[in-house]
Amino acid sequence: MDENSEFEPNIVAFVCNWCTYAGADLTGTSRLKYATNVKIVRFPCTGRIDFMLLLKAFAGGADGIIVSGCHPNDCHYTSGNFHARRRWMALHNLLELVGIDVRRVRYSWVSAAEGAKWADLVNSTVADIRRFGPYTEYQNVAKQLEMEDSHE
Amino acid sequence: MKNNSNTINDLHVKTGVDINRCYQCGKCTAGCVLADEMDLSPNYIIRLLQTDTSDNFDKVLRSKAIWLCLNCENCVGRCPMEIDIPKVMDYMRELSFQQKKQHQAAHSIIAFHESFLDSIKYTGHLYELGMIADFKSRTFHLMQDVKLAPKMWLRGKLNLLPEMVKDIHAIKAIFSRTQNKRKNL
Amino acid sequence: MSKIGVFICHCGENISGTVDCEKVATELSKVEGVAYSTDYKYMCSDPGQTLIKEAIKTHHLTGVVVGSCSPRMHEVTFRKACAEAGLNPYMCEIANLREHCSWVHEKGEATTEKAISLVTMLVEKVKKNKPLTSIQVPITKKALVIGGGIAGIQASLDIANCGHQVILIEKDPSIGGHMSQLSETFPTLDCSQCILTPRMVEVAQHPNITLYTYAELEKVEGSIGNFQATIRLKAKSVDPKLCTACGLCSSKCPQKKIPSEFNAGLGTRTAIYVPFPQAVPNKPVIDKEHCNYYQKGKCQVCQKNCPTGAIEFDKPDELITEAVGAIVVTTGFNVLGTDFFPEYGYGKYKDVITGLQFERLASASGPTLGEIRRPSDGQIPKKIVFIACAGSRDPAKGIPYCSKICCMYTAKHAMLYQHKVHEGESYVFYMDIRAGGKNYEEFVRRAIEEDGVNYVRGRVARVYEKNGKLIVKGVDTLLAGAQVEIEADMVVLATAGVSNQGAEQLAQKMHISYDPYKFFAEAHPKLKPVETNTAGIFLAGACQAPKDIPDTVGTASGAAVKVACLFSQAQLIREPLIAVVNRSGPPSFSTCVGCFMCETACPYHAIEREEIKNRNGEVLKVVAKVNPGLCQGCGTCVAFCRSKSIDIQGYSNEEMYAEVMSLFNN
Amino acid sequence: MNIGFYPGCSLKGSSKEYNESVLALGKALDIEFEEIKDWNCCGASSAHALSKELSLSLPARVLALAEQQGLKEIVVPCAACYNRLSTTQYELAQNEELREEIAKIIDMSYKGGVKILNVLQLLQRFASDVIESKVVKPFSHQVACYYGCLLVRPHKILQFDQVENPQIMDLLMSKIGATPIDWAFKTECCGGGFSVSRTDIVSKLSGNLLKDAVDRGAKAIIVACPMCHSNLDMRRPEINEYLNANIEVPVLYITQAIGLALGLSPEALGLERHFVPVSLI
Repeated sequence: MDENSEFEPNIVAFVCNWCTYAGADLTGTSRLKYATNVKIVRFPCTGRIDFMLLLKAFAGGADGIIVSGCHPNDCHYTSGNFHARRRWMALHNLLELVGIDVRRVRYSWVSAAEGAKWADLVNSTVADIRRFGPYTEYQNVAKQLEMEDSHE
Repeated sequence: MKNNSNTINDLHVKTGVDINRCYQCGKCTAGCVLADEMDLSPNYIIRLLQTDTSDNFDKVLRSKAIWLCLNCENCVGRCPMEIDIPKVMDYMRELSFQQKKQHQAAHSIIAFHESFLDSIKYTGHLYELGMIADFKSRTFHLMQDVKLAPKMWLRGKLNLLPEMVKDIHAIKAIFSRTQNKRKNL
Repeated sequence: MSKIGVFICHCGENISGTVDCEKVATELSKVEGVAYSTDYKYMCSDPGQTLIKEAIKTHHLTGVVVGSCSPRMHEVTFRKACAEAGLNPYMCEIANLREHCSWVHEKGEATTEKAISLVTMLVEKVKKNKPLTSIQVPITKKALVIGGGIAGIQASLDIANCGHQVILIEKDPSIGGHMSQLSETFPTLDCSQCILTPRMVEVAQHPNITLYTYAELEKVEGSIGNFQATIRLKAKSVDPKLCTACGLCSSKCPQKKIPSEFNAGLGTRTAIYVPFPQAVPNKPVIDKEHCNYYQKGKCQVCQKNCPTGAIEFDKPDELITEAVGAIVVTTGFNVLGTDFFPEYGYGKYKDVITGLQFERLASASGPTLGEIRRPSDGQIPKKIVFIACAGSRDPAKGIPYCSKICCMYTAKHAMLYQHKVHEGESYVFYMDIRAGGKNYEEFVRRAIEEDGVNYVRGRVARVYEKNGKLIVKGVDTLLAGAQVEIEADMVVLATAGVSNQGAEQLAQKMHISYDPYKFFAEAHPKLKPVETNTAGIFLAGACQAPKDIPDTVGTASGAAVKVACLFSQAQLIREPLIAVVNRSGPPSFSTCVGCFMCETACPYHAIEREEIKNRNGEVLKVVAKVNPGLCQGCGTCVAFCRSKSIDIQGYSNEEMYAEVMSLFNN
Repeated sequence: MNIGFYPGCSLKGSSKEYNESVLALGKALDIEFEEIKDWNCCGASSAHALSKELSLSLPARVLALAEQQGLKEIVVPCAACYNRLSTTQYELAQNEELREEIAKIIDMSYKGGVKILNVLQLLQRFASDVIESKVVKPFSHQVACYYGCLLVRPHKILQFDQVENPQIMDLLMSKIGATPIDWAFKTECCGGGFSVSRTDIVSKLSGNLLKDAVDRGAKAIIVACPMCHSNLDMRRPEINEYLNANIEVPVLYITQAIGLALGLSPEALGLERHFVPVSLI
């Protein structure tokens, strides 16, 4: 649709400090260009990421989310990324169950050496989310939930 | 003619044996009681199959070695990677037979198997006298074991008439169903 | 009320080339709580830093956000500047306007908008930030080294030579480990004992080293800088102060047929024994399992004969506790039991032996004084077969990994055999020759080319005895699988290296991780090769994986340096970015419900259980508590906590929420 | 107690003496056998050389018949049958799809719970405790216990004894006064099913192992497999020709050796059916 091609999605990226944040730094030092829609939030480890924060971001108005950390076995903290992945698998099913569009969460591994991969990840995510359009469904659901909560 | 049975993928699917695990230590051949009679040694057969080319697959199908394997299981018992070579041999024999690629030296071995299976097909049991007679007519080894049979007879080891399975139709049905299976391959 | 200062750096033209820095500063000044906002050409320069410091003082700033290059570049610089101006350094955050914005986008409205968002996110975070102080941990400058093989010896000497106290414990009666059993060492063929025994003596005489042999670790408490190690000193039954090592006791002991561990079962020893002549300490112990007195209640021949009255029966084990700041684990490896291979006849045929047994045969201190002789009849074998990978690379019966050292020691064995038995014939059955190492490949080539060792590429199926010969049925796969049959006089199995007995229990005592083969796991396979996941505990040698002597000594010195680095500090200073469990007054004390999900999540065993008691000492509640010495700040526990009771300083739930949600508030 | 019995073709034909001695020994030890009704051939090595489905279907019918008959366990004296039946049971237990396919081919229900015993397991269970007290004529000879391939391999499926150095037969033999020797070919192949088609190979393989046993002082070879027996006994002229020797050592089924020790008559044990005379008695 025409309106979607002009739609600029709001995407937030939750990344770990040791691999993906450094990888995104390398994208910069390599002067590789990518879309401006993604804002990076730095965490010590993907294992730190509380997935409730993802829901809050969607509720607040995020159209898409990237979660990216170290490759398996490369975690700075040994196993944080495994915990994150396991939690993501569980959450993935849960989200699908409650009708959330899981395609809007992109889970990836980008190492400190993969500057180009980061640029590709951002660009392909932006293109995908642009195709899906603004994620107003969940914001509406979230507002209802909030209202129900306040009634309790 | 393209025959996609002749690939290690198909071998893997049908037998469950993953020959890519083989790292060619040769322990199978080292302990094989028949390796010195074989034209291709067991580890060499596995290597030929690993290449997954139709030429090498064919080489194995046409080999004498696959018919010499006695399935004594020494190789798999000692294989560090637990590769079931006897199962591979069974598979290759079956394919070789279907595709009519069996080695000429295998003639008498196959003839024996066929005589043996015919005996089961018609009586449900191994009818040794009939089987040997049938084998001789297939191989023209007419003089083989002429001295053995009378001795066996004298010792009461040969039954003149076959003992029949009562429900012989059940046996014949098994044969015809597995026969169809073989043609469908 | 927050008073945040915002400082936008142009980075020359690196940022301002695509981002309108002035506009960013202007827009940020409109954000609630921002008390001061400006831009400058080079914020990291001296004048730039001064600008920040002045603003902090003038505007009484409670927080600072610098929009500049990556925090990985200058976070330390700016935080230091803030601290110098009296602001808590953890109240300063960096927005990455260069690597994550100006360098990756074209000049334009959108790029400037993104820059504004990035700075705003951190302004919102800083508003929630709390001042933090770095953690200071005192250090006990004494190290515990567990295991007295070459790794433990090297690590102890290195640490001791740095001027620190070392306690070295060894479970056997003497230090020296496997290296003391070896004949010559590859690739130089220098005598193992000749290079090792001086080091053993040095350990015994070093003023900074306390040596406890016949001692084992009982338990460890505490954390980096402050461990309490309880050590069991097994009763030796001989008072070392009175004993003069005259040897009369051993010569009189009636139990003479005990297989000698040092000679890998090829020789015998007595129940009261010194394991080998060069042992350190060179004082006997009584092996209670074989001693007539301990087993049957009578004998005491040694006691009757001891001229100094040093024998002390029935003395119990002693437990001592030592405070140490660091631990180095050097417990070494073991060789695989050969009952895995009935087809090779080990245990059934006396002349089928292991590589370690061959070392003893070839060693001048061994049962044959260095002559290669058959255990069965003492004859010199004329034909000898070496079987490589006996257990290694064998997922079916042995272990799947490569034991790394066997290719080299087998080449050495064959070479030593050829040197000692000139007319002899030697065969090596191998699959691959793995000779990666300095002068290693050359060594193997020498065995083949100069000493005439026959290398046959293939494995052996079985070995059986016939007419006093060992029939070896092998294969030469390079001849398309031709069978090879050798009538050998002796067969040597290059048995796999495996983890040591009790490795698992030891790891559990110390809370360090281990792999499926029970080798201890390093913190990072490449970049932290001697560290463990437990801060303050280090690894060296073959307890990590089979290693040759150079690698073992290398890691031992590496671990020693890590200990010395730790001890070089007056105090352990660590960033306060660690997890904490909230606490409050009675009656709840904490929102923690004691589910201990955090405990299962933590890779560092940093979660402890704290009992909250009333005045009568009754336990009211058990809550989680973070050991700040162990926590590395990954935050996995935070994501696991259902009651939101554990949080990570510097990346707290509140801070991260504020940062993320700032994106959507407008 | 009642135990199922599957004789197989060899025991009804060329290896009648094995059948006779198993039944005679059973009687002496109060074991009652219940033969599987209307059983068929297991297919031996021929079926699996030419067709996987056939090689599973023939044994599957036998096992299905045993189930129909309500048998919980069956004893299978022939090592080849024991091996084929066990392999079939294992393969069908591993693969549900295959089990359904084979059940369709044999047109019978097949569950797969029947316990399959070889003759050594049978003797271990019913004889090893009582045997010593029942010996009237100790079998005091040096013997080579020959297990062959089919009793011990593949170990993953059969889970019987130690695969490289089995001991159960040796143990049973020593209980009746025999001295089992240590020799090199305990579990090597005799040439199995090549008896008719490649007699030359059988002569060589059987000859080599027979020679080793005799060289090490064996006065009798003890077997538990009809194929091993017929190759070592009936093919003795060809073996001696291959070895250029005149080896006269007799080959006995373990049931015959134990039977003799328990005082059963040579006739009851079918000893007169051997080609190589059993001169020990």
